[in-house]
Amino acid sequence: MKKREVAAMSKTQYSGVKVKRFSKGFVIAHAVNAISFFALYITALPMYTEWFDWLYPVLGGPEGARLLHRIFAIAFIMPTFIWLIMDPKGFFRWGKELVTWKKRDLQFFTEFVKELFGFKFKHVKQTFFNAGEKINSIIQILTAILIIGSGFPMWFPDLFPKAVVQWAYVAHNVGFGLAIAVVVGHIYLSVIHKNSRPGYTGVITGEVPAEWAKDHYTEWYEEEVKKGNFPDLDKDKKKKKGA
Amino acid sequence: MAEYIKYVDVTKCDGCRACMVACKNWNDLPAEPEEFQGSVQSHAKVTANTWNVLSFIEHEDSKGNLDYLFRHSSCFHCSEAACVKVCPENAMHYTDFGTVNVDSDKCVGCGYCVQNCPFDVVQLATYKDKNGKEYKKAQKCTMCVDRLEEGMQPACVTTCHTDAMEFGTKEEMLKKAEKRLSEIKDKYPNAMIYNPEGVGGTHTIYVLAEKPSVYGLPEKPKVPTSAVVWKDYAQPIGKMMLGATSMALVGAFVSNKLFNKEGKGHEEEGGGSHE
Amino acid sequence: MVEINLNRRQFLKLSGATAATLAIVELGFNEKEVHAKTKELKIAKATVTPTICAFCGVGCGILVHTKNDTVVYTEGDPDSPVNEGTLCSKGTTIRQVYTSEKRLTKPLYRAPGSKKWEEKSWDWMYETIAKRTKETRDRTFVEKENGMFVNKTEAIASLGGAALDNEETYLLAKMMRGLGVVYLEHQARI
Amino acid sequence: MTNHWSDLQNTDCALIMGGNPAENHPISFRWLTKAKEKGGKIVSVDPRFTRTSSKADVYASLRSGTDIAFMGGMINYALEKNMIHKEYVAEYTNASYLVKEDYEFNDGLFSGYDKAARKYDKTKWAFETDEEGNPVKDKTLSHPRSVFQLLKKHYSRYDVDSVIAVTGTPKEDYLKVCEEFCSTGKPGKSGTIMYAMGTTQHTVGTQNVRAFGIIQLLLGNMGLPGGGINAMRGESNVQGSTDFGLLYHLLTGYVGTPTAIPEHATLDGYNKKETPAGGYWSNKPKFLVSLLKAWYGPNATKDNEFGYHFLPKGNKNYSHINLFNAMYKGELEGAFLFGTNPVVGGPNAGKEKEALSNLKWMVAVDLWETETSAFWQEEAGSDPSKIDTEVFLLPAASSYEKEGSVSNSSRWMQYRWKAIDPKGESLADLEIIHMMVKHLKALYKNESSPAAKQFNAVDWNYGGGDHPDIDLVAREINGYDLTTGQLLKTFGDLKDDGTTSSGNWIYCGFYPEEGMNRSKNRDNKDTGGGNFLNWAYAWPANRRILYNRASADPSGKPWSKDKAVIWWDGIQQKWVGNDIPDFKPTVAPADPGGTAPFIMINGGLGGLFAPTLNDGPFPEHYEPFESPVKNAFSSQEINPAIAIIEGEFNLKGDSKKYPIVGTTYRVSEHWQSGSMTRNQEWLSELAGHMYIEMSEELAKEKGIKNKDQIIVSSARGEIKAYAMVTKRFKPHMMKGKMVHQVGMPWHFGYKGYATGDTANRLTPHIGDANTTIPEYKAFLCDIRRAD
Repeated sequence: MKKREVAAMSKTQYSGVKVKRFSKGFVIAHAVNAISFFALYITALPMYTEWFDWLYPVLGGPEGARLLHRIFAIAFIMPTFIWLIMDPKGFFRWGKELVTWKKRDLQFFTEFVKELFGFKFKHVKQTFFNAGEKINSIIQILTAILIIGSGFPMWFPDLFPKAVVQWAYVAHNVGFGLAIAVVVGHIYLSVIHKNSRPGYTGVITGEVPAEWAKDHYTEWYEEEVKKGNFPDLDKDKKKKKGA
Repeated sequence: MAEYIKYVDVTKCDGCRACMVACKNWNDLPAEPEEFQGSVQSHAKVTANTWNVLSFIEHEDSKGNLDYLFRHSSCFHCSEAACVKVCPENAMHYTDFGTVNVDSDKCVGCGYCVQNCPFDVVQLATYKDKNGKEYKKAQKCTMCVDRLEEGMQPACVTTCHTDAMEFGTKEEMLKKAEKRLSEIKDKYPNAMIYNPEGVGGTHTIYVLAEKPSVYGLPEKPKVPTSAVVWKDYAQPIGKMMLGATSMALVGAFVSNKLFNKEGKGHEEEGGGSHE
Repeated sequence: MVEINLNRRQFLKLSGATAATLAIVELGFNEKEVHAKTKELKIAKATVTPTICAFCGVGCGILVHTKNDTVVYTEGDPDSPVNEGTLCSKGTTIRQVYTSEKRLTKPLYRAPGSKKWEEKSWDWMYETIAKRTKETRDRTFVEKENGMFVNKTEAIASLGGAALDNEETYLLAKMMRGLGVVYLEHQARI
Repeated sequence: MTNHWSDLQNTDCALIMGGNPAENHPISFRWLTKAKEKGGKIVSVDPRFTRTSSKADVYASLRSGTDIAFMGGMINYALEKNMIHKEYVAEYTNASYLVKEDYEFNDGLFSGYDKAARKYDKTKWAFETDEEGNPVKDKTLSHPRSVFQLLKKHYSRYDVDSVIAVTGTPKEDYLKVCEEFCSTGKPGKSGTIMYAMGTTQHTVGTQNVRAFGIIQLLLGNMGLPGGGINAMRGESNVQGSTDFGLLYHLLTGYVGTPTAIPEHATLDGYNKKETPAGGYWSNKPKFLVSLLKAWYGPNATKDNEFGYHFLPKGNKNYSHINLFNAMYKGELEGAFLFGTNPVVGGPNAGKEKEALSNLKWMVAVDLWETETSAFWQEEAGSDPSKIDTEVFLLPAASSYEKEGSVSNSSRWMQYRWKAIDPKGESLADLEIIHMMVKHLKALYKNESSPAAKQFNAVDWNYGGGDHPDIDLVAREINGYDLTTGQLLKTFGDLKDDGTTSSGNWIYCGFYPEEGMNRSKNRDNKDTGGGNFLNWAYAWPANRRILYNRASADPSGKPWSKDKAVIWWDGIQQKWVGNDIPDFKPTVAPADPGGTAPFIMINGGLGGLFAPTLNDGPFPEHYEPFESPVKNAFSSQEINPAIAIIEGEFNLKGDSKKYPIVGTTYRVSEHWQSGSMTRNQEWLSELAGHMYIEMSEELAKEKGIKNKDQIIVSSARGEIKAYAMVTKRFKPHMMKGKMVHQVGMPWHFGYKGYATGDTANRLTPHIGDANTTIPEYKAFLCDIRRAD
């Protein structure tokens, strides 16, 4: 690949071979999603709990916080469309994978827990998205629907029946509660957990170390190899068998 | 301290609306003229700058007799107030008198109280600061708490010439209401005391001549279930979940450090050179 | 200035210690107590003057609270046996008779054929009005009719006065009859 | 009011008719609510179900302008069912008087009618008198020419069915009203009648009130606590301004103005003609001379008939309608307007506005720029370039920016202290009047023309400064003993020899000594019966319940303990009780005149038969000037004694073109022409829109929905307003014919915060036969959707 010679970006001893994992559309969408999510989180925090009332002055008072929350709310709705427009293929593959569940997906979880806590684990062959990511996606989709769906009645209460607005508060709260839980995990895995870190870099640059990709998303990697898009790492390391 | 309530006997009210202007006068509230309502009623309902509205109802009873009913409507000051429950800033609070008030310094104008009030009382008022920037605050009847603190009665009660409104201890007022109810039952068989249980009773209670619905009041108002689910379950659980997730991650981080030093415990399969 | 008896004001029957402190603060007229509060009661330190309502003929007593050269509150006079501290909407709002921005604050003159008002001084107004009155009156004055004194002018009318004080109506009637005005009417007729 | 506001709580039944106190005199309901709590009943009679009706125990509807039919029926009911207070009627009213044979009544006309002049010769209604001039009586009340029998005969025509065919009242409701109110005829019960402009603003307005007087005398309700006839006055000092003679036909204290008739050429002539032989009015010369002494001071001497000649003497009816007719015809040059707004409040207001442009100059003293002072503006629909009227608009101080007294409906003279300096450059009217006089005096100082002589004679000494000393004015009103310079203690001390002065005899005694202006009294301890004798001052002589001698039986004992006011104390040999006796306190029941309670009247007996009014001794039903139906009681359609102005100034509509009865009224939040209230934001938001109330039936017929914009038209003009479709108006069925009625508030104009079309553009320029009060309350109109 073109960027084979790129220097290792982390302590991880990869061969330096990078493969394209994320399209530009996805990268942008993900970034917008991430930034707006955190912005929404921060702008809502002082209302969620008084511990963060000190944020009001920072945000320009309740009115400033409210305005920002609304601006980022719009931003928060955008990623789906960004991805869909800039990378429809990737978007639809994502959609397809989310509804495709096989045995390996379930196996993933047992291994994932081990990996998460640093125990011995083995990689279960995964497609472009592993089962964890799929769960993440699904929960995020659901919570986004909850949050965005409830956000409208909260924003424009006069346009909705009162009961809808009242339940919207609950939905927003539940959606947000779930989302933050998932997001915290997601972030942990991507930023803090050592084994996922290449994914974090990848979601910014679009590229990931080939070996890492092969380990984590074997099925996908192999498919891409077949298509001739990715280098066949097994060829380089003939002694070793693919997992 | 004993609980105080405002007792409104609508059967004595003659609709003069002095209570409406006494309120504006005492609280220095601006006028906000509305469109013609099709009756002499001035405002469709209470607003952030019109804390009490006199409603005028033409009602024909089951015998076809015409009645012209009046009701002073203002904040009910619920004992279990939905607005207090949902307020994220503790701006809505109970006073020593048992009434419900907004602490304007704390209010951020989120409007949750507006949406959850079972009586559609609380509203947001828009103000402008020195720089012309607009900001909002929840506003509603304060039961003239500043007067109460000085030992005076609410302005609306003081001005009421038929004594359709009185202010006093809950016990005393409820007794009056019971007595009045027995007096008017003959004339108004549907008469009742309106002091709804669903909100834990109120600090503005009524003797109504007709069913609550005739006055546009909910028959059985209560704190919205959504507010209960939200504030008593969803939010605590959410906070717990956030805590639990955080704890789990901290645990994961720590255990990673403990059990996974120098890449041990990691299968070398798969060609990944994990540390 | 009149002395007002505020003892009849209705106070809450508060129990215990609160009652003791609250009872002292009658209406917020006790300045010391009021100042102890962070937010001053709006009628604290205000001057209170009794008046009678300017609207209908019931004659309700009203207390006018004035402070910093404006009217801060108006309410029923609890001492009045007519209204015992209560008022209707008009009486309650009488504060805005002073505070309304629509109040005339300067003498205004409209010249014949003019489209607008002009501000004039009181002196100019008095002098001009006196001149016009005298001119019309002298020209239309009838001293005698069929041999009897009638001393009248039928070219000047005076209308209104039902909102004036007794002393004012007395002077107005005296002035108009003194000028020989016979078209003398007020709202009792309409 | 014969009684007073807090006395309403003593009533057993309040008949409220031609008034809507819950909306227009709300505080009265404080007392009516108390009466209700004590078991008293409220009866409301009104074309519209008002807020007063909503608080009433009995409500009956009637078509506007049929009050006499309604009350006539009640008089008949009381007589037929024998519910009257027999002893009271026999002893305290003129029921026993015999009327001369000249008196007749035929087909709506009393004897003595001059059709061409539209006037009666009232001498045809005289009482029979003996050689000494005393009326001949038949205490058995059975003589066919006794007042009682004539009354019975007159109202026998007002049987229930005939009445309701005219009023449109449902029979059941009508009977309930009669039964409820007539039950106060029992001794020990008292009933009050409360009315306002709904009663007086008719071509039969005075007779409407007379009908109240007759029923109250029959039921024995006059002079009792919770009784009486109570006119609820619409303005804070319309009582006082009337007391002080701001009407063309009255000087102060109800002394009639001398007119340009030969009998009035001299003071003696006037006194002879206008002073009755008996009753308190026999003192009239004392009142008049004392007034002349107050007005002309040292210039009123015995030699010049105390300045009697200085008093202007007119020769016609100068009342409001005629005043504007004269202005319309260009006969007036200048006008002073003190807080009045006829362009909104006057009848046929469009014409009144037109009339103003005929003035050369106008002085308007007001708190606001009104529709009247701004009549020349484009906003008013005028072309300023074509109007040559000079307008002087002087800013006046409001009621609490100055000090002075006002007299409420109960005749209570209450003081208002000054709370704040007048706003801006505004000034108290007292000062404005004073300064105008001073400037005029300066102009006339060196002249000796007849005009100058008259004005120079006016005694004007109220202190040196620009602002007159109000205390000097107050003292002048009370009056002095001019021989000692002391303030007078009572009008009983007034003299007709020029040794006393009093600006207004009925107020004499309110300032009995130095530093004792009793209008300033603020002792609110109940002195008994809710009369509060030490709160303010009630004219005359601080009496709170007029004719209170009638609360006791002829022997001086109260009719009942509950309703005691004054009684004869045999030991002290005087009348004592809760109130100042409206009677000579030492005249014992057995003394001559000791059982004649109505002391102002010659003979002291209540007038069931009143030969003094212009339109008949008994009230008789006539249809309003504009009516949808024919008069069912006689072939006289309208009051035969009203003066009609023909032509453009007073166009008349007919019932084919304008089939709907229209009426006007007030709302709680606005006051009169609205200039005081529409310029206040809080009141404007409460009642911000002009509307027309109509029944659902009429709305359906006309395809009008609630809140629609509609047009109301009459022969005089048309206005636009919102439709208020309500169950509170119901059409009246009259002999199978459905007659609709609409009603509207008359407060609106184009100035202020709350604006709307002026209802009085629709009302006619026609007045009552006695007072010339315009008939605002019943006229014909039509309505249609505005689009």
